[in-house]
Amino acid sequence: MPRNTINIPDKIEYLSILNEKGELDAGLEPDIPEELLLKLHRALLLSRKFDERLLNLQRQGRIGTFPPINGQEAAQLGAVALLRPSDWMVPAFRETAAEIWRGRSLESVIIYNNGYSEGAEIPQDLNNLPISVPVGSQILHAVGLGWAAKYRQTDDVAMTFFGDGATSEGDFHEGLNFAGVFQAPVIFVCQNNHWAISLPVAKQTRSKTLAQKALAYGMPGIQVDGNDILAVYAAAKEAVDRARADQGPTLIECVTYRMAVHTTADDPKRYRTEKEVDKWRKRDPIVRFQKYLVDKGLLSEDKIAGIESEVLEVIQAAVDGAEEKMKALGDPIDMFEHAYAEMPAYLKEQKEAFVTEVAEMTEEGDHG
Amino acid sequence: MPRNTINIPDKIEYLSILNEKGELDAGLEPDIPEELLLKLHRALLLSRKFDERLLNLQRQGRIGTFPPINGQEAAQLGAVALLRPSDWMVPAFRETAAEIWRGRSLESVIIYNNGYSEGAEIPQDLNNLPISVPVGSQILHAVGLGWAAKYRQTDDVAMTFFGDGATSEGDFHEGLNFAGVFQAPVIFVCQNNHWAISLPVAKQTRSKTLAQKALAYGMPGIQVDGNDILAVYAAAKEAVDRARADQGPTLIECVTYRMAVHTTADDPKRYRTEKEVDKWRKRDPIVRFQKYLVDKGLLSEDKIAGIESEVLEVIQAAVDGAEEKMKALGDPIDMFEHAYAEMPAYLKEQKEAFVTEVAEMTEEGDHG
Amino acid sequence: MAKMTMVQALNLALKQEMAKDDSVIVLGEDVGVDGGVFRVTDGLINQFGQDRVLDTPLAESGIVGMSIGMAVYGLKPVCEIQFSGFSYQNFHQIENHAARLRLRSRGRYNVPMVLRTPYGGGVRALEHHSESRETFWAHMPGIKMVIPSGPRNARALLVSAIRDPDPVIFYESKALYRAFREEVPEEEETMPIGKPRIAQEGKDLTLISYGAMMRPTLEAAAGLKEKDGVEAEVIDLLTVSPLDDEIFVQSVLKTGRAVVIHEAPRSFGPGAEIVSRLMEKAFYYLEVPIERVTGYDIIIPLFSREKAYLPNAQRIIRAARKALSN
Amino acid sequence: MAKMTMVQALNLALKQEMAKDDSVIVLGEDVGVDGGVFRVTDGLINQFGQDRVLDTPLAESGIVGMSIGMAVYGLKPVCEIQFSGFSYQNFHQIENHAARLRLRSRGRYNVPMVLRTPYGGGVRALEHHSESRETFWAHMPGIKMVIPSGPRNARALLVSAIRDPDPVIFYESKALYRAFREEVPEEEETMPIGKPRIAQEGKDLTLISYGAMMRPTLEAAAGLKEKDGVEAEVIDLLTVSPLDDEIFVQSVLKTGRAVVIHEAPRSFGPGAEIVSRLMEKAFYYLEVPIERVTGYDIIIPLFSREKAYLPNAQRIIRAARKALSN
Ligand SMILES: Cc1ncc(C[n+]2csc(CCOP(=O)(O)OP(=O)(O)O)c2C)c(N)n1
Ligand SMILES: Cc1ncc(C[n+]2csc(CCOP(=O)(O)OP(=O)(O)O)c2C)c(N)n1
Ligand SMILES: [Mg+2]
Ligand SMILES: [Mg+2]
Repeated sequence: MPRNTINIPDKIEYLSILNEKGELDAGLEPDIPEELLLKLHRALLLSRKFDERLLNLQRQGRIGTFPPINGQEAAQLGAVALLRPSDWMVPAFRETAAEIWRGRSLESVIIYNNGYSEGAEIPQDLNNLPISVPVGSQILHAVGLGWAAKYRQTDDVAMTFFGDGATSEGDFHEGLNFAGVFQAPVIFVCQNNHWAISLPVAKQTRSKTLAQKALAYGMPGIQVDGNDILAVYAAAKEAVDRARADQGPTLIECVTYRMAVHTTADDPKRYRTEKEVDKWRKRDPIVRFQKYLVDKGLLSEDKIAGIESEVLEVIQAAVDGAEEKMKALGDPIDMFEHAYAEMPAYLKEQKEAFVTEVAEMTEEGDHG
Repeated sequence: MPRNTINIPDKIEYLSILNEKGELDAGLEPDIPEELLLKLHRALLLSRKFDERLLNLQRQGRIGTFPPINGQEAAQLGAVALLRPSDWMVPAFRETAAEIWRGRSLESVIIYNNGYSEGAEIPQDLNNLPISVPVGSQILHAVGLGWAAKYRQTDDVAMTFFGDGATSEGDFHEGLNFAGVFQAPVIFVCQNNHWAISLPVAKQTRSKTLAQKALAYGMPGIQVDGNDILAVYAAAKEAVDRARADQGPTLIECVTYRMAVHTTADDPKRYRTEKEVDKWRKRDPIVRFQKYLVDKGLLSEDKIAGIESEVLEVIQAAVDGAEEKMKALGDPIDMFEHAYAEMPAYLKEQKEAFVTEVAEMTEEGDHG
Repeated sequence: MAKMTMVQALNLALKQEMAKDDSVIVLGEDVGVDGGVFRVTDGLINQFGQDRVLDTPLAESGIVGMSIGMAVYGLKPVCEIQFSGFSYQNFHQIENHAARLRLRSRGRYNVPMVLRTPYGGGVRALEHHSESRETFWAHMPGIKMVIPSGPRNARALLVSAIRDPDPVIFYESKALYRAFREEVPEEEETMPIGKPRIAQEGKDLTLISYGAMMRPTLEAAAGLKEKDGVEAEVIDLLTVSPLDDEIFVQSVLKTGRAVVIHEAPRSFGPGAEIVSRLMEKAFYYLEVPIERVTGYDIIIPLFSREKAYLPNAQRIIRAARKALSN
Repeated sequence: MAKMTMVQALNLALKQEMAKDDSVIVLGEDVGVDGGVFRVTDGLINQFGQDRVLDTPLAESGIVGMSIGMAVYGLKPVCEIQFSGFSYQNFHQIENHAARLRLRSRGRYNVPMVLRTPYGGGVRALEHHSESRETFWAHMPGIKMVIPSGPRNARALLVSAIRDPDPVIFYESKALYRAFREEVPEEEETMPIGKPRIAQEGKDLTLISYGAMMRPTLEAAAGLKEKDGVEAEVIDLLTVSPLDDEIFVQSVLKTGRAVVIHEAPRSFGPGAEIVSRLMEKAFYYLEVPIERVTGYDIIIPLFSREKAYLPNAQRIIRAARKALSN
């Protein structure tokens, strides 16, 4: 075959189940128990309302900079819903909805966003990794975790989240390649929210889709409507099932949109139009899913209103709780902890010097 | 389209023109002037013989560790033949044939392999980068060079070489992605010689081909028989033409084989069989090309013998020349040069101290 | 002369050098349309177009590796790494290549690039956004490591860095970006790379610092003057590496006492080298041991506790008094 | 007890720890079938299978990032980076994560991994194969930086490093790999990480070094004894960071004179921190300035000139005589 097209074993598909109006493609409807559907719906609402509240708190100066998730709730929850507690969840920094689903308390989110490391502490019974700020770097940790779960002969999997921007980092490449080679049970969930701060995805890569990058690693890749929680769920289910059955990793590209600022330090007016945002407003993942649930007879306007006020109460309690808890935090001496299992001698000296210094300065009332 | 296969614009092809027996697929024969064909043939022979001589010198302890190229001559020369002097050639460390084609002297290769940086010096009129040892890292330099050539409105291109192993490095990924986004005129030549030291390419990646990795960057990728210099040339020509016409980068995978050791410090018996090597011996790129040229009436056994003895003389002269030149090298004081454009004060002090020390130690005859 | 913040002064430097020399190219994440997350590159893309100001994909090794190629070609890339905490992603490109291409090619090629990156604490930022790790770069032969301390010298040093034939890592203190304004002349101004300056003359004690820490250092000097009648000589390194020790050695030969201040972690930090130079060149003039006032040997804590980590005027005064006590 | 090279001793440590604890996993480039380019992992894949000994793709960040994930899970990855000159490719994984996951998770997770990598000059290797840049790791809070100096302590320290709950960068001197043999007991032996040792007692002068430089240092000590009748106390750091200064400070309190020796470039090198600790803790006992015998502030030259770059016994003796001359 002197000049022939090479037949690549994997193909890249696009999946959408609820269309933009919330209408169902019944042939593709995933089999999700009613209880789970309702749990997902509440989680969507809670995440949305909590995000709005955080923005509000930030504007009031009651928390620091944070990355809102508005618009991306379905992409996160549809995927993470497939995990068991013993599975591993490896987030980037914009996965608040997924983290909450996985048991992270709202209080801890507020505390972390106030610059207290206490807010990043992970309860012993949750296999979540803390937030990872360096873009793409956490992807490799998921590969190690997934590999380890397989080595220990469990059928646990690791699911890691990252953005469209992260696909440009070397660590994305090395991570997916390692996962392919070692057939690690990892689900790579890319939230293509169209922007990496000010860079549109079209300038992030010349690849037509992000999903097709899977072809470079000999793994299946799928692009789904990330604002369609049923599609995300269906794709994630296939991927998780494969991973549990030791059939290797999958790359899922959830096409979604970052409705709000990149972080509260960002001004999106500098790089995108309101018109574009409006277009995506019509594709709201919550509205669509609600319509589906109402059509299914599982929800009504009243019930939705009831859930809304319930989650608002939960959020208010978390804000109050966090603000109460933070009163007890802030002793800077804490910063010397957790560097190593045992504190090295020279660091002990530094800590002691710090304590003396603070004490003496308070005594002297000397402020320079 | 709720669940549909995505149509990826680029396709991946395989190209072979001279088969293993050296028989031509006439319909694909590239249009190469006779003079160039003969020049390529001599370059193939020279590279092979020089490589053999280097191995010999190394075994005699007359040079240090080096990476032989035996078997990969066509993959290098077929591609580099497309370049003009003003184009940029960015090698890894196993591109001796390509470097010689681009004007690097045999002497400099010997001198470099004896641990003298003088051997890496590049004449002012050659746009070659020196050897790059950190795998994959040079790929990005080619992107910068290609971009710069385009920015300066030339139609020069950059061609970079790397191995199958290099495709796993993050820099490969970042480099190809940048080239795609900026449509830099770069030709990425991957010499898939089946091994990265002891790792076979099948364990390097689960991707069926390396060429298909181009799909992740929205650029054309092609796999060619790397032991078929006509196929390499044809593929490189298409790529170089596209790049000059500002139509962006290309990934070329040359399927070839490292016939010898990884470097002279390596023992391939630990990881591969003689049988595998034998299989590839039958696909020798020089034998095939010679048959083609003989069939074409451009060469005869006699002529080949004549060229062989001519290149052997050239090589002998280079060995003699290098050994003569090296007598004048080795003054360690040279190591203080070329750190910065101007030597910093503290380094001057160190250099002076070094000079004094050497002088005094020689004087004292003190050796500890 | 206009009064400018450091952000404005750096922007001026870029604007003028780009106008003057079309080989100057700015690239990095969000440096174009967005004008940089701190707005240092604001407006450049409008003035010079997207061939001169490249919004790159999100890949630091890519940015630096591509810059190296451009620089070898003869351009003068000024790349931005969004925070110094993410410059480790491109560490190998600097160590393996930027630092070595001149040496490797025996002078045939050089790498006239600048890597600008915000460093240091004090602006209540997220994890990885407040580090100070100039030692990493300072310990790389072939690299220059520059840290300005105010708008005017930032502008002048950036111009010099762009024109410098060798690779320069240019740390910009986030805490200084908008902290204060200085007169910055519209006319071109440069400053020699590799030369510290005497920020304030004095005879009793030498305070050696650079970058953001110059502010608490000068504040401490003022406090010492006011309360203790002590005249501190204050040295601003400006270039951390190659470290020129002449000025601070001369100063300590005169004062016999010194305090070194930086926000980087103490152990194996820049202060250690300064102390060692003084050990070598001023030992017999030292009245007392040199004090180090530095960050602690921990990762700088999240923002609610970062103030406790960062050296401040009180800590410097305490150390100075100790150095003056014998 | 068998006489072993350092390669054999390290291999023994790996073999025994792997046999004892199935959470120990070896991974890296060519560590399996090939047994490692220096044969340190020789035979492990045959004994433990390819689930325990992973030949990875060629990607250092991949190796280290995956190791971090394994370590968080509770395994004890021992990864090999083929040469320390290629460990900058994974620098960010160490700085951004290995060093911080304990802190970030407030102790919920830790990263009990070991990164083994050959460092240093003296074996006539290619560019990037002879560096000595322990400062980079020593300046990272959260990381431990260990460098053995001979077969026996290499074996014991590697066992301790594997069992250590925190990430350890483990530099192995290529020059020592096969340089000499030592008795290495078959029975388990560990050594505390973070504790230097007195390699030789003495009263006149303190020589402080580690790793490959221990050989010329001890040679110099012998020369000083023989020719000058000087009794040098020789300290072998073993752990460069966290740097425990007690032993060498005690020694200098006694001798009043010290020479620090390392092959890393001088400026901002490990010697600077040692000098600074002595400045802080032994200043009043110092008779003369501390001398540094180090690599120069350049990239180590290609192999034909590397000997001139590396400190040797003569240079150490010269510095010692200077330190003894006052
Ligand atoms: C390695 C690294 N480089 C740069 C940054 C600064 N930064 C934070 S988020 C971001 C954009 C991320 O884009 P994407 O991956 O699409 O995620 P999104 O923010 O859209 O969720 C950048 C550049 C970082 N955190 N880490
Ligand atoms: C970043 C880096 N890691 C590891 C090495 C050590 N090393 C040198 S060559 C090589 C294998 C390279 O394989 P490949 O890219 O296929 O090139 P080939 O040697 O087959 O020409 C390795 C691991 C290196 N030089 N650089
Ligand atoms: Mg995004
Ligand atoms: Mg190869």
